[in-house]
Amino acid sequence: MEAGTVTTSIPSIEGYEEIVVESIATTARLFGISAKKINNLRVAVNEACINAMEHGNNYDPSKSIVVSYACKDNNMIVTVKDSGSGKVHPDFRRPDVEEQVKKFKTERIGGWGLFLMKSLVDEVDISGSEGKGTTAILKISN
Amino acid sequence: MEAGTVTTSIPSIEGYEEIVVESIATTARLFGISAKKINNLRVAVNEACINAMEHGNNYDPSKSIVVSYACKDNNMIVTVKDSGSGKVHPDFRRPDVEEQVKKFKTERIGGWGLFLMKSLVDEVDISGSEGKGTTAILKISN
Amino acid sequence: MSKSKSFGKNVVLEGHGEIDSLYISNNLDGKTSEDVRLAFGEIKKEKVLINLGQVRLTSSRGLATLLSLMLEGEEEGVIFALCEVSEPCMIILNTMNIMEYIEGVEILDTTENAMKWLSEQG
Amino acid sequence: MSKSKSFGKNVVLEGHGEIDSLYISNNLDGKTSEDVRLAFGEIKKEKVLINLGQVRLTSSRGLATLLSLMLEGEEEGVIFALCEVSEPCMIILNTMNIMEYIEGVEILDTTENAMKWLSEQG
Ligand SMILES: Nc1ncnc2c1ncn2[C@@H]1O[C@H](COP(=O)(O)OP(=O)(O)O)[C@@H](O)[C@H]1O
Ligand SMILES: Nc1ncnc2c1ncn2[C@@H]1O[C@H](COP(=O)(O)OP(=O)(O)O)[C@@H](O)[C@H]1O
Repeated sequence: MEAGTVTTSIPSIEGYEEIVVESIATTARLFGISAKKINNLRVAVNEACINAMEHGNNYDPSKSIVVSYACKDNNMIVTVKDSGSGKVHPDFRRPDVEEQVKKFKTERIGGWGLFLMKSLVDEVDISGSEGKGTTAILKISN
Repeated sequence: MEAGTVTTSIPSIEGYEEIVVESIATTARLFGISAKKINNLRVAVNEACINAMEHGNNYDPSKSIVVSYACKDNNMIVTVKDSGSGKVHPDFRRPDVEEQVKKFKTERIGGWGLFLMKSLVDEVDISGSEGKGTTAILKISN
Repeated sequence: MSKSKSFGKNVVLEGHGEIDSLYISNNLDGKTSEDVRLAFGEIKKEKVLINLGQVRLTSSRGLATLLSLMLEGEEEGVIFALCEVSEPCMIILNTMNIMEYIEGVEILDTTENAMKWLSEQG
Repeated sequence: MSKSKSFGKNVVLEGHGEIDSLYISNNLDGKTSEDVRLAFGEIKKEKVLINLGQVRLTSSRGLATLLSLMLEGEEEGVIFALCEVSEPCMIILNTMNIMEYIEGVEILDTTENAMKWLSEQG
């Protein structure tokens, strides 16, 4: 299939991220991306959308997140944009899950999203522009 | 799931319509639309997208078609917009397939899209606005 | 022995004994229907099975092209059996009442039954 | 005799003999994980099967909540068997090395094997 960009915007309402995830999975399938890569991408995109809806748009249903995706030469690029403050200092290090498990009674287990994204796609970049929201860019190559 | 509108834009390139079809099918499933209604909607949306890409945008890959979809109170509305001339005189009558079959050597079999749309969804409306393209609106209720 | 040839990504033609089998998959869109046309050009047998089980999506254009090709084949005495007709194909065939207007084309559920039906013909 | 109770659209709790079975389906998102929390509140048995076969998509948040609930259960002596762990769940469990850090939770392939494993415990 010829290269081109698809853009989907969804309201910041829990559940809508699945529409984006499945749409990107369909696109990846049409471009012959392997099932394993697609499964990993689904999880990574889901995390990126949830972060955009939660940390970016505070689940304000009137604010959209805009997701663009394109496949070319066996590479797929996904960008997820929110309209939050754009203040973001992403830390992609592995969370200490062992420690989290020990302290589960007093501290919330979690904060896995960025590490998952980094682990499940070939390249990830998250950057904000003050007042213009945050953009997460995920890349995979087949 | 809370009501909200999803919008997907695709380039006018054959094949991309499937991304829209699957995305709308996912949305319908999340809102509990029955499998039978979803299967019919998939075919109808596919026809609407192909018409928009072909008759509206002349398969110009730089022109997008914009598809919005929303579910509310067990109703789903899909709108498909192109950026063609907007000159359209839709005829939803049943094509005479018997006649087409008899004359298959001299005339092209086809022109089924509008009749299929009308038959497969609960309401359909196609209208153009000169210079602003054509909009097809498809509605189903569960 | 059976031979198999691909046309594009979605069309495969296989010959077994007195029957040619055409497998169509994914999206029966304009491009795929042109690949189906190429495949029809290489049909050698008078009994043809067309398996639509893997057609996830089809345009009316794609299905109309398939119909035209079958009508051309019929004129040359070919008998067709459609099998495992997937939901989107069936929706269009039914809505347009296609099967009422064509002869010499049968719809069977499984590949096995289609093979059996073809082998019992003429 | 077995009783069954639903929590939201995606969570069902069933009791059979000495085992409670929790079935989670669709999207294990924030909402579903809160329904899982409600279901955990009604667990009566000390052996619990959690079937993740129908989880098509999960957030790390959803899975982290499930993990917390299992850790709380463990403290009270409950034994858990996860089964039919779907691909998205497995991807997160593996990437985060979850199974290395928790005891008293086993992953089994089928519901049958999970039942068998649970019935052999304690
Ligand atoms: N789109 C975003 N906008 C603003 N901050 C973000 C965004 N995405 C991630 N972050 C920041 O990065 C942190 C880590 O994210 P993540 O690893 O996904 O864990 P969690 O979402 O569970 O906190 C978040 O808590 C937030 O501070
Ligand atoms: N989006 C559109 N823009 C302009 N004309 C359209 C559009 N959709 C449909 N039409 C007109 O309606 C006619 C019938 O459409 P349809 O029933 O789908 O059959 P076909 O596309 O095979 O011609 C088209 O040939 C075209 O003239």
